[in-house]
Amino acid sequence: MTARKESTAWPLRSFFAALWLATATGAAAQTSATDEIAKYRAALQDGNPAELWEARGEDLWKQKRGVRQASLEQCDLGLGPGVVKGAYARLPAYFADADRVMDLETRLVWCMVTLQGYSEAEAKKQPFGNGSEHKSDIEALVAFVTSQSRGVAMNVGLGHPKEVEMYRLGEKIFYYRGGSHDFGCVTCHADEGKRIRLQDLPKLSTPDGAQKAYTTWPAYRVSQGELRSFQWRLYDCFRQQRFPELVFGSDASIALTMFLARNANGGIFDAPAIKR
Amino acid sequence: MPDPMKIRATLTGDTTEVKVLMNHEMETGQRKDAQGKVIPAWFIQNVSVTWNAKTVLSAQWGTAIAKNPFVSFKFKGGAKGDKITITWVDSRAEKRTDEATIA
Amino acid sequence: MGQSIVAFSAFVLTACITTPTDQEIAAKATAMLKSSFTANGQATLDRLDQDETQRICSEFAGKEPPREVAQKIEQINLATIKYPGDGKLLGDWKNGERIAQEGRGKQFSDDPAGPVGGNCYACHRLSPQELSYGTIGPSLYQFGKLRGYTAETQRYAYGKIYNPDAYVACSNMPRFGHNGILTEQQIKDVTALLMDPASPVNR
Amino acid sequence: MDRGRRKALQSGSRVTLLALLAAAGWLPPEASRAQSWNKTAFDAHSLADTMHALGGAEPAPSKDVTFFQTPEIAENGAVVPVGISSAVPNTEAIAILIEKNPNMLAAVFDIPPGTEPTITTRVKMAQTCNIYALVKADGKYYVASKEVKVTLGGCGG
Repeated sequence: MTARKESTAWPLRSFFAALWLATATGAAAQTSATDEIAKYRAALQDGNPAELWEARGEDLWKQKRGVRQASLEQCDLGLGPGVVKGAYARLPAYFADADRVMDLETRLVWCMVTLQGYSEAEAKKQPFGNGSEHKSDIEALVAFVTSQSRGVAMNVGLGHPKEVEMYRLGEKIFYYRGGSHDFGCVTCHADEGKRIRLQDLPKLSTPDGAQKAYTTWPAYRVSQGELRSFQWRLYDCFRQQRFPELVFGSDASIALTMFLARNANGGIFDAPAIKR
Repeated sequence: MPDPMKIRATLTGDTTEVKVLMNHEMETGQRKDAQGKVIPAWFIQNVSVTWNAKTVLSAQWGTAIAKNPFVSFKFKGGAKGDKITITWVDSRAEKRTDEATIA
Repeated sequence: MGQSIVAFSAFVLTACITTPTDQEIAAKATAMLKSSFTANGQATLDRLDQDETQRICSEFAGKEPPREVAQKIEQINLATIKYPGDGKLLGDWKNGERIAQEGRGKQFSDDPAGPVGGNCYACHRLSPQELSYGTIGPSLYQFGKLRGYTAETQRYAYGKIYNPDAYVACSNMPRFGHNGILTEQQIKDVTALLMDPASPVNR
Repeated sequence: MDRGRRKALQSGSRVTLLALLAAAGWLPPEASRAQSWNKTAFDAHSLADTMHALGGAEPAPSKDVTFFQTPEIAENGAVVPVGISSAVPNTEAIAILIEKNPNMLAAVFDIPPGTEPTITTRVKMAQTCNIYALVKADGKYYVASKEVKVTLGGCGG
């Protein structure tokens, strides 16, 4: 479109005034707000920027990095060294080498330390990304690994006593109310069919609600322009609960993840997703 | 160097559909940082898509295109195996070119 | 014979139960929480310390507590409500609307000197103009109009915002006055949003 | 990026810049001819000024310009899907304007012959307002509008 010199100020103004009126009458046939939000979400599915993180994560997984110049291709995510396909659907899980129940993020840190020679502090220094200047390797790796469980049924085991204990601790933490607002996970996630503003709130203590929620994380959050891991999901829930800051990879974060992931068993994993 | 784009080009009948995701902040110049300083605008200004050295789409963008931009469109022509080349140039004169094969 | 079987089963039970009891898990969870958070800005670690209401409500794991427990919680909380010294319960509904929309306040990411809101729309429908409202709490549209613009209803609305656990034990709603989230003036303004006949809530 | 290029950008001379880019060999010659960035149009604050800069005088409201995949309510203004399709013969360009953004013009897509006059992208909206789809065909201008409500979401803060 090239510039043309024509004086159009008045005709334009009256034209757009007319357009306004037309819009106002057309609005009568408006469907309900929730239906429209559903259309908004459907329209976003077509191109999910999470793919950009998946691609970077796959690259990071295969790159030789760290003082040992090793890739993560020998990292054991629970199904044996290097097996990525379906691994996320079985996490968190007890790992004998670490003698600890681990979620994906803590396991990735473990592999970066043991295989690549990073210090734990280095591996954890950017757990969540913040724009192109502060990208998170962990979130990119999470995007890649989780994408390899798409279509796989959640199958988190409670075979080890430490897994059982983590599940029970996670359940207690789920119901723990505190802080300036008396909030706990339970405040928003213990009932069916509720929403906060226009966002539906899943009942996370039941299989149906837990499946819906857990199988759609990680997700590209359009409000932040970032791919967000499940560790971030919990971190930000606690922020909004008015709790202090959740430590990345802390036991409480793994316990809650265990509770939710196990409750989601049987659900078909479908992430990285795209959300508000 | 900016991160690569993710390009999908699919042939259906005689029409090629192109979908592209780009890595870019698309900073509006309206936001402030934690210290209250305005974060300067930084955004993709020009995009061009070529197939067999023919431009099939070119665009000028302002700051209102969403972060990590997405575009999809269709053109007549294309054959499986043909190359689609996409280039963007941003307001810092940084650029990125990526290729994809029509599937 | 019968008795010895009972005794034997009891023995087996005690011998094999190595799994922690519910109380042990609860104590461990509390300790785990304390080691899993760091203080950040205004969100200090004492936010994890529960008062009696929080502790009892957590124990019932999202279920309604028995009537006598509920009554005790309601009594404790009713005693905390401080009504304004000047006896006026209604402020400015326009400010009330702003407070109802404002979601910030008390988070570690919030400026302690910045705005603190009630975020009422997160859970309630109020003014019909706002389409983006939540349903965790009941609709408050036409609150005053439906209940009547009486002094008792004003007093109830003010008290409910100040400390909802005084009326319903273990309410999901924050104790805005008791926990020092909103000021007296802010509670008056939100009360006006609910009770002023000119408020969009009642029109 | 070397100093010469930066200087060219700061001076605001897109012609110089594009010539440089072409000389540097990283823009195909055709692209350097086709590409330019209409600063006046993107800097404009009012609809009339934007239209002037684009040369789009008195566009005719048209039922042949339609929106698709564009919601009536956006859950977040940072990403609003917009699809625009033109059934006007010989559509040469499609532009997206957002009424209440600080700068109204969001994008101009040039549609060469052979490319369908249908574009899907995502825009940012500062607040509830109209999106205008402007189409240039055979040198004439056509327009359609759609109101998109931008909502507040989540826990706030």
